[in-house]
Amino acid sequence: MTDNNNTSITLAVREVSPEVAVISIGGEVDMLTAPELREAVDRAIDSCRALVLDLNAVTFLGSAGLAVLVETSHEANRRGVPLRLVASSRTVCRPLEVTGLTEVLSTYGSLDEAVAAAV
Amino acid sequence: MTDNNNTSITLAVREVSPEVAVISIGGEVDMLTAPELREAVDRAIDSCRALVLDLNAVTFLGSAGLAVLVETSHEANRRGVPLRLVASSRTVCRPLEVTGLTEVLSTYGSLDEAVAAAV
Amino acid sequence: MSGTGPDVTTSHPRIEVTVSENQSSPEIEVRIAARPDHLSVLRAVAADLAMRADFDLDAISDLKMAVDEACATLISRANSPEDQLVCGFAVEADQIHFTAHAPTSSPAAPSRESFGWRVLSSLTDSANTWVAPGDDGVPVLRVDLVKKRLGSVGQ
Amino acid sequence: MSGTGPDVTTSHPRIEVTVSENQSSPEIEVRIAARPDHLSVLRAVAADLAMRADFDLDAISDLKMAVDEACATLISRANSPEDQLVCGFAVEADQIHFTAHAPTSSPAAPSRESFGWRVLSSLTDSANTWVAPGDDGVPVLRVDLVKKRLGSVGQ
Ligand SMILES: Nc1ncnc2c1ncn2[C@@H]1O[C@H](COP(=O)(O)OP(=O)(O)O)[C@@H](O)[C@H]1O
Ligand SMILES: Nc1ncnc2c1ncn2[C@@H]1O[C@H](COP(=O)(O)OP(=O)(O)O)[C@@H](O)[C@H]1O
Repeated sequence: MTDNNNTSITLAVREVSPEVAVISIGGEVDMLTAPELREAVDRAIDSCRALVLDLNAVTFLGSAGLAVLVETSHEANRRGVPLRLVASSRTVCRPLEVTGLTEVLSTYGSLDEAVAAAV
Repeated sequence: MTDNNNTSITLAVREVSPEVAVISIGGEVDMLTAPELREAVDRAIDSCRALVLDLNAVTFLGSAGLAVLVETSHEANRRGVPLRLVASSRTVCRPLEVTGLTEVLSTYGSLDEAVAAAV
Repeated sequence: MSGTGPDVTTSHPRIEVTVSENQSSPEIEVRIAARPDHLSVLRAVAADLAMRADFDLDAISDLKMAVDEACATLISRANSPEDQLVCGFAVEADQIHFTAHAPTSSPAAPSRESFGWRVLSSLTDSANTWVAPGDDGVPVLRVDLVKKRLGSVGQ
Repeated sequence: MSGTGPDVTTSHPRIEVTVSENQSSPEIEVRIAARPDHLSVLRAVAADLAMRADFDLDAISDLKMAVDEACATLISRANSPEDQLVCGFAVEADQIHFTAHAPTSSPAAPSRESFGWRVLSSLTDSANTWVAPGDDGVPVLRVDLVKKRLGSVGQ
């Protein structure tokens, strides 16, 4: 995580149980910051058995961010790594619903539920 | 209070004990909305023994709003009506401090304290 | 839908759009260098206007997303980050009308089949984009969006 | 204070200010009709920029208030609500530089002794205002503010 949390997104990566990685994402995920998210996710997916993306502190989710989620989902499928999203705020749920992605991605209301499902 | 609370401020006037009026103010108090506040305050001060202005839901306080507070304070002094402000958010305290008005106006951290002091 | 504003749901620009572009400047015009780090200020403007126009939270979110998407497209197709992106916001009776343009390096408008454009269309009540030569003959990409306060989108 | 930006603490405009006004447009320019209902959008822009430039919460609040005060003055001294108020925001190394101008009905600049101007000066690291004839000879009121990320204000 960086001090500079206004000019970019914040990314906190941790392992909640063996090989279950949780990335907590904060801030605005747009054209500017999506590559940073992409990189963190690509790194995590290389070394975990299950991946949880906690989107609850995301304050904007644009199509560049949605594309990262879709591509991560494809990559996770290829590798057989379960991918779970934590999404409960309107800010995050609205873009997922409008684009029909709630049908495709596994979303949970809380981190606990997502982690339980991922294990 | 009005439905239209985005294009203007919200003003809720009530009597918490006999002749102690509380005006709870919400939204942005600027050049556009200060006259509305002024009017509500003038009306209340005509028929109360003590006046509390709860500023905690104010999201912007510009100099037009500060001027209303200063003029209300003068008017309240003239009439011998105690005036108490509820101000605890940074959004409200910062402008009061920067302009030195915390020295002149009686501010309280909570509505309960302000009402207790006003009675 | 009362529809007092321009209706630009067709895929080719109609007279109303051109008129609206050329008439006395929109109420609010924002000019920025065509750089991704300025997107957030455009979202902030869109959100503030929609909030004050009494849009509900979903409609505010939709407009922010649509403006972001439109401007991200304009920025990614500009010639250089020094190009100027010009955005106009007009708050009309029952809708917000957003227009934007920037010089472009591609003579063709963005595909309407792309993910980004499909999202943008689904978020607004009307969306249009086209390329036209600018004053100096350089191609200019334009986007025109209408978001109604009580639209048919996602209801 | 390192002070790489223009220093306009004197009460008369200095060369730097004029240069900065005339040089290639500021990064972000916002043009609105000179009406009080547009003040909130300017505050939203100021807040977004200051936040992204890592200003602390007090400094963000100060900049919002200073921009609001400057523009309220320009609006109240404009000839009509149809006049255009033009605001420029430049995010520089350690400060935000704000400029604004609008046609004015009063040939004299606002008094520096007024409550509004005293507040504005106390909120910024540098504040200046003056009237100069515009392109068409009509008097134009200008305001120029500098707010440093780590200023001496209210610390
Ligand atoms: N239904 C969808 N939901 C979310 N993202 C999608 C969807 N379809 C495509 N994408 C993502 O959007 C990106 C662009 O898709 P595409 O349809 O080729 O449009 P474009 O022309 O904008 O690139 C791709 O990286 C893809 O992962
Ligand atoms: N120290 C102060 N704090 C808050 N408001 C003040 C203060 N001094 C003056 N005002 C208010 O600001 C308004 C304008 O004051 P003034 O100094 O005459 O400036 P202006 O020339 O802007 O009218 C007055 O209505 C007054 O109530």
